[in-house]
Amino acid sequence: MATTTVSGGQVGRSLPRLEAREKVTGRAEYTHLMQVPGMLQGKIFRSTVAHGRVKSIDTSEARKVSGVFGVYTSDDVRKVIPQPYYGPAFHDQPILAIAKVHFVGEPVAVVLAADPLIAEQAMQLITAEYEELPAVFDEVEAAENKVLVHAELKPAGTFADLKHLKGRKGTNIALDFRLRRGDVDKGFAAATHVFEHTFRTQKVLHLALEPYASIADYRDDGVTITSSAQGPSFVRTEIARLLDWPENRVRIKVPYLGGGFGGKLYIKMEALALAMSMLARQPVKIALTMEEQFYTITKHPSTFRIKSGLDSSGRIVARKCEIWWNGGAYADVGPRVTQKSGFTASGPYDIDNVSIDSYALYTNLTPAGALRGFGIPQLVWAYESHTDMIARALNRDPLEFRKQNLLRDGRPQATGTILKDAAIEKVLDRIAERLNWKAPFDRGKGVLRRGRGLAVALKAVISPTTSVAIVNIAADGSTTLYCGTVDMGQGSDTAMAQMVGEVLNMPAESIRIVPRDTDVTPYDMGTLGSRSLFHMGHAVRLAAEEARAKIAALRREVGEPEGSNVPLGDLFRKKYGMQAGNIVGTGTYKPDYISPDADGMTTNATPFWMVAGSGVEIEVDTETGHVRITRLINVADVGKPINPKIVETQLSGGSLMQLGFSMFEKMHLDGGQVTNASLADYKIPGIHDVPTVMENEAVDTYQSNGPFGAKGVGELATFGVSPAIANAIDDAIGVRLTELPLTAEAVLRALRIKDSRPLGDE
Amino acid sequence: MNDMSVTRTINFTLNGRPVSAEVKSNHNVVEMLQTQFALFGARESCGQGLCGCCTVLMDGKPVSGCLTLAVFLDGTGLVTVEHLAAPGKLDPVQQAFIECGAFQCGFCTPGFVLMAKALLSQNSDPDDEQIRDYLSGNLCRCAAYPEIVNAVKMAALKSKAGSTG
Amino acid sequence: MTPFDLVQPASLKEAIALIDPEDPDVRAIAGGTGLMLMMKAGVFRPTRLVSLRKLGDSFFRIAMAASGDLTIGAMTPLSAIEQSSEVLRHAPVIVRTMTRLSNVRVRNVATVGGALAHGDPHMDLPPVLIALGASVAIAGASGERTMAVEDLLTGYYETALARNELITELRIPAQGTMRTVYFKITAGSADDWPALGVAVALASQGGTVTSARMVVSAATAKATRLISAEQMLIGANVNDKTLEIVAEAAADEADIIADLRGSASYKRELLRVYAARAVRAAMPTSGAPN
Amino acid sequence: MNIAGEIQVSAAREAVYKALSDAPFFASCIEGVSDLKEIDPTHYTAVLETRIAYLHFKFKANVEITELSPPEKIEAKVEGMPLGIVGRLTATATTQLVESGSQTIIRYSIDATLTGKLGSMGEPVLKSKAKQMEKYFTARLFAAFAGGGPGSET
Repeated sequence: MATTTVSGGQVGRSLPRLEAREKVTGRAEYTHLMQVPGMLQGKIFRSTVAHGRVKSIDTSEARKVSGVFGVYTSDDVRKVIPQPYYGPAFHDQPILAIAKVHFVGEPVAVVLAADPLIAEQAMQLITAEYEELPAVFDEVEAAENKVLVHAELKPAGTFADLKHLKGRKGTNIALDFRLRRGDVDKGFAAATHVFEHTFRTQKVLHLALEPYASIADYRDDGVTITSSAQGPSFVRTEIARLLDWPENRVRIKVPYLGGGFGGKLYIKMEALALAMSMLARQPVKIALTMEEQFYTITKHPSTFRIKSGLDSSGRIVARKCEIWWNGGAYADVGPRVTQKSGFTASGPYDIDNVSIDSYALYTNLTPAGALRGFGIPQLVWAYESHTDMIARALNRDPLEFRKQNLLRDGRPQATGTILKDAAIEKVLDRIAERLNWKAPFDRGKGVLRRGRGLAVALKAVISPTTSVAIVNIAADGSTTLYCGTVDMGQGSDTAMAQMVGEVLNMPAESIRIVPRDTDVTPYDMGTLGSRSLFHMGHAVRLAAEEARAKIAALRREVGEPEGSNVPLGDLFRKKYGMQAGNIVGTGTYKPDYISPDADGMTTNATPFWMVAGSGVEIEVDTETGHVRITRLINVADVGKPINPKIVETQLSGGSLMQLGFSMFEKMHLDGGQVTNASLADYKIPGIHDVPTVMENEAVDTYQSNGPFGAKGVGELATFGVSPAIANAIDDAIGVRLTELPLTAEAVLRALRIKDSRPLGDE
Repeated sequence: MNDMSVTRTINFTLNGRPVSAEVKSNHNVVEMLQTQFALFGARESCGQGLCGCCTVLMDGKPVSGCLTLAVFLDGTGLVTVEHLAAPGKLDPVQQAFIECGAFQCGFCTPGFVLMAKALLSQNSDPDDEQIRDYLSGNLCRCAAYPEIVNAVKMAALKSKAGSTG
Repeated sequence: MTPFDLVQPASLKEAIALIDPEDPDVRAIAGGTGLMLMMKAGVFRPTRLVSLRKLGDSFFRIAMAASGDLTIGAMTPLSAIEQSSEVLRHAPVIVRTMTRLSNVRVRNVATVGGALAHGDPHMDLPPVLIALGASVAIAGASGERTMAVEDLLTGYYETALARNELITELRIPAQGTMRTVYFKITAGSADDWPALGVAVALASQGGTVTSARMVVSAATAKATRLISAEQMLIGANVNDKTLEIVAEAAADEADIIADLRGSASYKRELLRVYAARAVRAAMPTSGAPN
Repeated sequence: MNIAGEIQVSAAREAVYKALSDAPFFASCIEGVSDLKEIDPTHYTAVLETRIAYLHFKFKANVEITELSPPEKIEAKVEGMPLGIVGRLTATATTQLVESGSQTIIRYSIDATLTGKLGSMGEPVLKSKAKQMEKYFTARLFAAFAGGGPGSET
C-alpha cells in the first residue's frame, strides 16, 4: 500500500502532549474523580472463598444503616438484566455472582448510598455463607481438568476463531492454539544437541494509579456511561447486547485515563454500574479502591516448556513450545492472548521445524487479561533465557549465536508469513554496539560481581481490527478530529493531531481532539496491543486526505487556481456567502489478514511486525543476592517516529514497568487469597529503582505500509527486559533463574545451591 | 453513644482565600476538597500515603491529603495544585514538566508538581540525588521518573531566571 | 473509616484525663500517619481520638539539656529533627536515617513520640535510638517516668505504655566517641519497608572495640538489642575473623520472622552480612561519616 | 503459621478426652472466643476476637469438628471471616492424647493462615500473638485439670 508523503512539517516533531496544561494544573478529567448530580455510589461486597456455592447472603444489617439507598445481589440484577453475563471472548462473567463464586474477591453484593463512606460502612455488615468446593490455582494443574472451574464453555462469538469452543464441557481449557511447521520430531531426531527448559512467570497487576471507575445514568430511552475504558466502542456493543438495545441508545463517554496498560480494556465496571443504575433509577458510580484492583484483572501467570534441537553448526533446527496461561476465573481476553501470542512463541529465529501448543486455562484466581504486551513478555522471558542457556552450554557468544539463527526479512516466520519491515538484526546490533559487546567486560572480583545480558523479541500485531475517524473543518478553517483511540498517557491525541496536521498542513497544536464519546466519535476496536498508531493512524490519515480532497474541490468550485494559498475561511465564505458550512472527511481502515489454518499457518498473520530488545549491565552483591541495574538499554523498531520525544518516554516507561515485573512485583497468593493487596505490600518501581543509566533508541527504519512510515510503540520496551536481566545475572555469577521475579532472595538461594551451601526453608 | 456523625465547622485558608467547611470527624482532606470545594487536583489512589497523588501543601509543607483528617485543617493555610498557575501563566515547575514530558497519564502529576514546588522552595538548586530522595514518596506507574528529575532541574533554572531576570 | 469523637485538648493533663485507660477504642493521635492506616484498614475503629496537636510549645522543642542530653519534644515532626543543626551535631546518624525514612510528607506530619508509640518493628528510628542509648519521658495519670527506648518496645505494635500514658520527650545522651550507623535493607523495590534494619554504635581505640550496641529491627517482632553479639565485639579487634564470629552470634540470637519480604533464613543471612558491614562502617577507619 | 506443643496433665486420658470434646470447654481454652453456638454436634459458630495492642481483629468463625476418635484424637477446622474485609482466617487444630501412667500428654498442633488484606498486616502480628495464645491455652488446661478435670470436684 502506498502511504502519503506530504510535508506538513508535523510528523517527526517532538511536540509536548496537547493536554499537558490540563494535566499539570490538576484539571484533566478522570472518571474516578467525576461527580454527577443525584449520583449514588456503590461499594462491593466480595467473595472470601475461591470456589463455592453461595448458601446465603445476609444483607439485613447493611440495610439498616442510615443513609443506605439499597443493597443488591444477583437476584436483583436478573430482574433488570435477565442474562447478566459479559466478557469479550466468552460470555462467562456475571455482573454479580450467581449461585457460585469462582475467585476470592468476586463481587457478590453491592450497597448504594449517596455518601460512599456510609456505603462502605454498610458493606462491611454484609455476611455470606458458602459451601466450599475444591479449587484449582495452578495453570498446569488446571489443564488436567480434575477440578473444573466452569461446567461449560460459553464463547462470545465476537471472535470468529473461538466459535468452535461453544458448549465444550469437562474442561478448563478455554482455548488451545496449535501451530505445526515442518516436522518437529524429525528435526529433533536429526539434531546434534537438544535442550529443554521450563520457565514460569508470576501474577502481577496493572496497578494504574486511577483505579477502575464507571458512572452509569440509565433512563428508559437510553443510557450514558462514563467510564475509564480503553475501548468505548466495545463497551457500547456489550452494553447494548446486555440490554438488547440498538447501539445508538447507548452512549459511552471516556475522559482521560489515569493509566490503562490493558487492564481497562473491554468491559470492567460498566455492566455493574448499569445494573445498579437500572435498579436505583438514579445515576450510579462504581469507583474501586486500590485494593479492589487486585480482584479485577491481572496479567497471566504462565508456564512455558521450551525444547530446541540444534545441528552441529549451532543452527536451531527444531523447536517445541508448550505454554499454559493462567487465565483466572473468567476468560476476559485470555483466549486471544493465548492465540495471538502463540504466533510468535518460537521467537525471532529462523527455524524450519516448529511445534507450538498454547493453552488458555481457567483457574480459581482473579481473572487475567492483557497487560502491556498481550502475552509476549511472558514468552520472551522464556525463549530469550533459553537462547542464552543454549549459547552458554555450547560455549557460544550469546550475540553471535543469536545472529546465526536470526529471522531476517524475506524469510517465513513460524506461521509461514514472510517477514517484512522487521529490523530484528538492526535492533540486536544496536543493543550490542551500545553495550560495546565486543570489548572485554570487567566482571569484578570479590563480593560485587558484574554481568551483562541482552534479549530481542518479535510480535505480530493483533489483527484484523478496524478503526474509523472523522476530520471536520469548520468554516473558519479550524479543524477537529473525532477518533475513538483513548489517550491513557501514551500520547495518542498528540500523535493523531500531528498526522492530521501533516496532511492538512496545519500546526498540530491547532487541531482539536473531541473527547471520546460514542455519540460522536466513530467506531474503533480498542486502544490495545500497540495497534492504534497504525490502525487509527491510517483512518485519521484517510479522513484528513478526504478532507484535503474536498478542500481542493471547493477551491476549484470557487474559482481559486491550483496551488493558491487563500485561507480556508475565505473558501467557505466565497461558497456560502458567510462563515458557514463544514468539510467532513472520513476514513476507515482495516488491514488484510488471513486466519491461520488448523496448523497455525497463514500467509498474512499480521499487518506489521513489532521488534524490540533490551540490554543491561548489572552488579550483583554475592553476599545478599541484591541486583543493581547499572545500565538499561532499550532499542526498538517503531518505523518512523511521529513524535520522537513521546516515543522515547514510551520506551523508557515500558521498560521500567517491566523492570518491576522482573525484579520484585508479585501478587502473593495463599489458597487463592491475595495476601498483599495494597501498595504497602505490592511494590511498584519508584524513583530509586530507575537504573543509573538509561538509553532508549528507535532504530532508523520505515514501515512501508504504515501511516507516514510509523507503527506502534506502547508495548515494545517491555519485551526484552526480564530475560536480559536474567542473562546478565548468569553472566555475573553463573546461576540461572527460571522463574520471575528475580528477587534478591531468589538470586542468593540459587547462588548458595551452586556453592553447595543452600539456605534453609524456614 | 454520642452522635459522632455530627459535623463541625472548620476555618482555614484555601489557596489564599479564607474559607470554612462543615466536616465529619472521619473525613479526610481529599474527600473534603472534592465534595465541598470541587477541587480534584488532590486525589486518592493508594489510600496509604505512598503514591503521593493526594499531595497538598499545609502551611507550606507537603502532606498526604488521604492521611490527614479534615478537622486538622482548622486554622491552617492549605494550597492545592490548582493554586499554582496564575491566569494564563503556568508556574515554572508546571512549565518544566510540560517541556520535559515529565508525565504520561497525568494522574500522579499534581502530586509530583507540588512536591517539586516544595523542594525548590527549600533548596533552589537540588542535585539529582536530592531530587530523587525528595520525590521518592511519589509513584508514577507510567514511570516518567527520568523526565521528572529533568523537569525539576529545568524548573530550578527557570525559577532562578525568573527571580533574577 | 467510621465516625468518632475527636477532642483537641490544650494541655497534657487534660489529654491524659480524656483517655479512658479501660477503653482500647480511645487513643491519642499525634501526626496520625500510622493510626490513619490502621483506621482505614478497619483494624482500629476508635470511638474517640485525643489529638495532641494543640499541646504547648514545649512538646515541639529540640534543646540541649544541662546534662548534655539532647531533648526532643514528643510532638516534634520528623522533618524538624531532620533539619535540626543540634541533631546533626549530636547524633548525625538520625539525620542520615531521615532521608530514606518513609517519605517527605510523612516526615512533615509524623512525630517522634508517635513513631515510638506506634510500635511497628519496621520503623527506622527505634533501632537507631536504641543504638544511641536514648530514653523517653512518659507522663501518665499518676506522674512521670523515664524508660529506655529498648524497654519501651515490647512486641509487634506493642509498647510498655499504659493506655493513658503519653511519651512527652525523647532524650539522647551525649555520644562521646561513639559512632553510629544504620543500614536499612529492602528486599524488593528500593523504597519498600525494610526486610531488615541494623544499627550499630561503637567506640573503639586503635582498632579494638571498647563499647558497642547492636540492634536489629524489621526482621524481628520489635527492635531488639543483640546482646551476645555486642559482648563478643567489646574488647575485640575488628577483623574478618572476629566479624564472622560477631555476625554469626547476631544471626543466632535474633528471633527472625518470615513475611512477604523474605523467608526467615534469608533474613538471617542478611543480618549476618549486614551485622559485619555495619560494624565495619561504624569503625573510625571506615571513612564513613560519623 | 504452625503452633505446636504438648503439656502433661494429671488426669486419665478418657477424662481429658471427654473434657476436650466438650465444645464450650474447648472454646474457653482459646483466648478471644465468645458467642459459641451449636449448629449440630459437629458444627459450631463463634466470634473470635483478638487484640494486639490497640488493634482489633474480629472474625465470625465457623467451627467444624472434622475428626473425633475417642479417646485419642480430636481435629477441628476453623474458618474466620473478618467482617467487611476480603480475607480469611483458616485454622486446623489437632489434639492428640497419649497415656503416660496416670497422666495424659496433650499434643496440640494448630496450622493457621490469615489471608487477604489482613494477611500482610495481620499475619506477622498474629505470629507474635500466637505465643501469648499458647500460654493462655496451656494455662487454661492446667487450671482445668489441676483438680482432676473440669467439673471433677463433684
